Amino acid sequence: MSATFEPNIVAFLCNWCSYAGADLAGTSRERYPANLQIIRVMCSGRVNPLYVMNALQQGADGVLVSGCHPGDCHYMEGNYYARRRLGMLKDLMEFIGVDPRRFHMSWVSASEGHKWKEVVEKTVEDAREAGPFEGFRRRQIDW
Amino acid sequence: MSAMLLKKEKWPEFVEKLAGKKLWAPGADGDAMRFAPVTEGETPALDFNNTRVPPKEALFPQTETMYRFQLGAEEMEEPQLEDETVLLGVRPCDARAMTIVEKLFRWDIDDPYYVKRRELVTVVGLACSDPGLNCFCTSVGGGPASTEGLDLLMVDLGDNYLLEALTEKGETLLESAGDLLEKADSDAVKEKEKLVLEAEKKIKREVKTEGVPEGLPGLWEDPLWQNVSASCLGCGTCTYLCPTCHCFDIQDETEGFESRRCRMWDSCMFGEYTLHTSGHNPRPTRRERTRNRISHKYSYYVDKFDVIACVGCGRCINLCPVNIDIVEILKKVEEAL
Amino acid sequence: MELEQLQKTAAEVADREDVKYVIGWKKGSYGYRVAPGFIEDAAGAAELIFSPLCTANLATYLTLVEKLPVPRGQEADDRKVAVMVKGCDSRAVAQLLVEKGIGREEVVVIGCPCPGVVDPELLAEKYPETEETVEIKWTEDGFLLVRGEEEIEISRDELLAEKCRLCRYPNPVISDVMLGEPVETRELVEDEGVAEIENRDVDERAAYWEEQFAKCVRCYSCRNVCPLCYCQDCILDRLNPTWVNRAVNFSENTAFNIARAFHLAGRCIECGECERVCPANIPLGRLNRKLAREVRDKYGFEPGVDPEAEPFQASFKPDDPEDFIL
Amino acid sequence: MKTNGNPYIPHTATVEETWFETYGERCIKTFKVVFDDQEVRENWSHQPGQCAMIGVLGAGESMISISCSPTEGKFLRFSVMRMGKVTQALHQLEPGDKMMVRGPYGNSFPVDEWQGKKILTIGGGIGQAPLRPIVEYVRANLDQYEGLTMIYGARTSGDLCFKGEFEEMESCSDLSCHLTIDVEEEDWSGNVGFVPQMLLDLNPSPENTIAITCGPPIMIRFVLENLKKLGFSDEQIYTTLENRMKCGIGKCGRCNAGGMYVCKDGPVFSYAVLKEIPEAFA
Repeated sequence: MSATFEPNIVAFLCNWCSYAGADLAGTSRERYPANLQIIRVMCSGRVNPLYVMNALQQGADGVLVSGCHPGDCHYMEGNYYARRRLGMLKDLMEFIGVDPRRFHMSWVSASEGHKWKEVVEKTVEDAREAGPFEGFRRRQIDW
Repeated sequence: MSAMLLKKEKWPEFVEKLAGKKLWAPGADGDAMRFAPVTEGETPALDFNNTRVPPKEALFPQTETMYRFQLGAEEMEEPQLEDETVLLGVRPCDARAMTIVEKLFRWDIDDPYYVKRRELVTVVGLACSDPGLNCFCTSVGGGPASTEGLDLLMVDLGDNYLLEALTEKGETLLESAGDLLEKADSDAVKEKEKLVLEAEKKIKREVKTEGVPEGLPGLWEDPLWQNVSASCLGCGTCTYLCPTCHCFDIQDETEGFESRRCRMWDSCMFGEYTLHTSGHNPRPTRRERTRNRISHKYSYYVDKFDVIACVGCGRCINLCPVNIDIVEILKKVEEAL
Repeated sequence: MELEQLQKTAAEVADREDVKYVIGWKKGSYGYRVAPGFIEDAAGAAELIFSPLCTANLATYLTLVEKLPVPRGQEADDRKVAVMVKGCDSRAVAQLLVEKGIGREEVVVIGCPCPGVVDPELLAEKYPETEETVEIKWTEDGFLLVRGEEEIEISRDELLAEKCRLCRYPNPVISDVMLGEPVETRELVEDEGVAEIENRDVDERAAYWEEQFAKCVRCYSCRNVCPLCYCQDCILDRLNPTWVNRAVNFSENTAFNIARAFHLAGRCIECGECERVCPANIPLGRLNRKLAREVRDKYGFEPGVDPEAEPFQASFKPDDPEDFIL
Repeated sequence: MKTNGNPYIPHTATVEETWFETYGERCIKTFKVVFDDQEVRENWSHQPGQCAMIGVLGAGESMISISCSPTEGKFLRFSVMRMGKVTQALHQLEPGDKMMVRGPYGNSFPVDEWQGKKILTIGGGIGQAPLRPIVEYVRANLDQYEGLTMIYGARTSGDLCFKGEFEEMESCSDLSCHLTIDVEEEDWSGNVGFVPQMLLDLNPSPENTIAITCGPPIMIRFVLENLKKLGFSDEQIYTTLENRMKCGIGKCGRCNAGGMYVCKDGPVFSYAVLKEIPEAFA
């Protein structure tokens, strides 16, 4: 299964760094897995933990949140808040039995096209190893 | 058919005879908390006090799909309700609650889901020999061996169960059990009567309902509502766990392109329940909501359907986190009248 | 603490011009029940008690009371509310002050040092409830159950609520009036309930919580009883957007429970009320305490201790741990 | 009528025409819809004052009053204010789109009882929507009624619904139409002031008259007060209520006002009934 399983990853990228970084990876012809559904947000601090929950509920096998490096936030400190919040969320999800390989966070700046490629590879590889997420997915409607 | 006896050791066999029907019994999921479908081959135990969640969920599931559809399409698919169901070990109060709620669901326009489920269900009751601390069924028209709403009543006589069929459905069930049963002699019937009397004596709590249905609307602005609701948390415990509470919400829920319209229990104790879109709320505080809960059970429902919508099961008293006690409230109502 | 002193103090406070009412504990309607009492004048103070059965966290009522628009021509009643608090409850008041959920001038805090309350469910299991109200007192090293003529000594370990076993703040951290002498504080002990789950592997944990969350009936009593869940417009009630569907099934229940626990990360003061009121007996306290422990260990923050502190989730340190970041 | 056997299952209808009555954040859009199924279309009958549950599959349903009179033709009209999840979805509908409709629900204005009487409608804001059918009904059957007076007000002239229809009414001798807005505006030549005050100023005689009012709760309260001042008896005053509704058929309990189910016992109540239900004015 794991050899052929292609995970669905939902990635929340900050508009100023990570999204630009992903763009750069594209223009520099970096090849990276195409399992990502990218959602652009203005800042990683904008990512409500419920977004992560909702992605998992609706069929994501893994979630990635990526923002600017600490100190580089376009809004001065948004990523610091994100770091606290999502760090807590990661602990909580692990505690309720979500494989820690399903949720990652990274700092990718606008100039780090190559790092972006590595982050994606790691995220996809981890989610692939963890397998399809069944956990608390919304299930098929039964009567 | 007269009363029959079933030896306790034959109870598993009796349950086996019901194979082919969907069985619901208390605590079947290893937790004495609620009624749940019995997995095949399992024999539900009947030594329990009443479940926390009433068996109303067998007829009125907490979340029920009304119909499903594909987003963008116009065809709606209804659920096929055709499984014959047997509810085992329903306490007489909960069975009475079903008849009370049924009046509303059959009022003028039949509610197709409830009515269909009610038709398909056979309710096997279990008389209470040891009523709970907060039971007051005898004050509101029920009793530890009340038969209303039941198809078959079981009474625990120690070594045997005494089985009395009360409706055709009940008799069919007894017939299917066939040779497991023996005819009950008059001693057994006498013993049952004695047990019921004893059980009735064990019920300590009571409410006086005389004059309450007519009098409640007159207490609209009475300070008692402020007093009893001051500590209310506004949670849904009392209403969700009430066997006669029947309010629901309807929502559309979509997963991908699969969508469904479903209904789920709702509680008049939530502020959102009556909130208008404009922001205006006809019941803005817990005072109005508590008043509505009590008035609906003890006055409005009596006006419309001629029966008090409370069966005295005591769940709302047992489980209220802040000890709001409906018996105490009714005492205060009586004083104020 | 002497009951007399408590009732006398409550009477004095209730009679103050600037106090609307005193929220305290009073005898419930039967058995072991204790109900919140709202005392408006000195006469009512005689009802108040303080015993190992006073589990309820009354700080909840500081934010629970609906604020309705004041009718034209009338003046808003801005008198203070007096509330009796145990150690854990006082942390809720402190945390509310941190978050500006209430103002210091709105509240009079009557502190009750607390040697630890009983677990009501455990109590009822071991010593079945009767219809008469029963008294329980604290003794040197346990509890004394007085049932009519009968007096039963019960050891502390037998009945102490889990939250109290872990409690490090038995004395109110904030108060205007303190009743009685402070009790002995205890050291931090390991949270066995949380550790037990942590020691399982991921799949076992998932199975455990699936079983727990599947039981949830979404009565929201855990949310409503929580002194720190006081949003006027809760995300769970919202339909537009609907973050958590209203259908009651395992998936939505998990989303709800995670949202609830997460919104209390760095805010939960471990009063254990959510766990006590849950009709489905979901061990919500474990979720909360797990997060509280992470917040304490990783970020060195403890909510509801310092009323001047910054709220945990609305602040940061540049050197917060980031070992989980790729 | 064809009900599919399941009263919760709506009929499909096609939106024929839409237009905006008012603009802004809480704009009001009117939909003219026709049932797809011919049998449903033929058998549908509603009375002035009734409501229908309309919605979009996947978004939900709302109880909306039918704002056309059965005398106008084999179609339905709904005027919907853009407020929440469902009404936002409804506002997305354009001609040709499908709308789900079930109903009609509730009681109606006792139009037969009222024959030979003068009708006075007093509306405010979107509250004119349930009154419009009675206005249209009386207009269509003018020979059966003594006359019609309409008082209608809104916050601004832009918030008045059905503006286009009032000019025509003013030209008819049996009808009188009085519009008012709350605050003065440049291009507004009509009356300025609140609806209850305008009612007092007009001073209609209560003799052989039925007064019907609908609008925001606060307006209804003052209108009722003033009608009493003018000498209207309780039995002469009618109003239509609304509450949050989910099922429409008296099951879900959401619309309870006291012991009344607004969706079945209402929405039309005479003041004689209503004054016994304190919750109706809460």
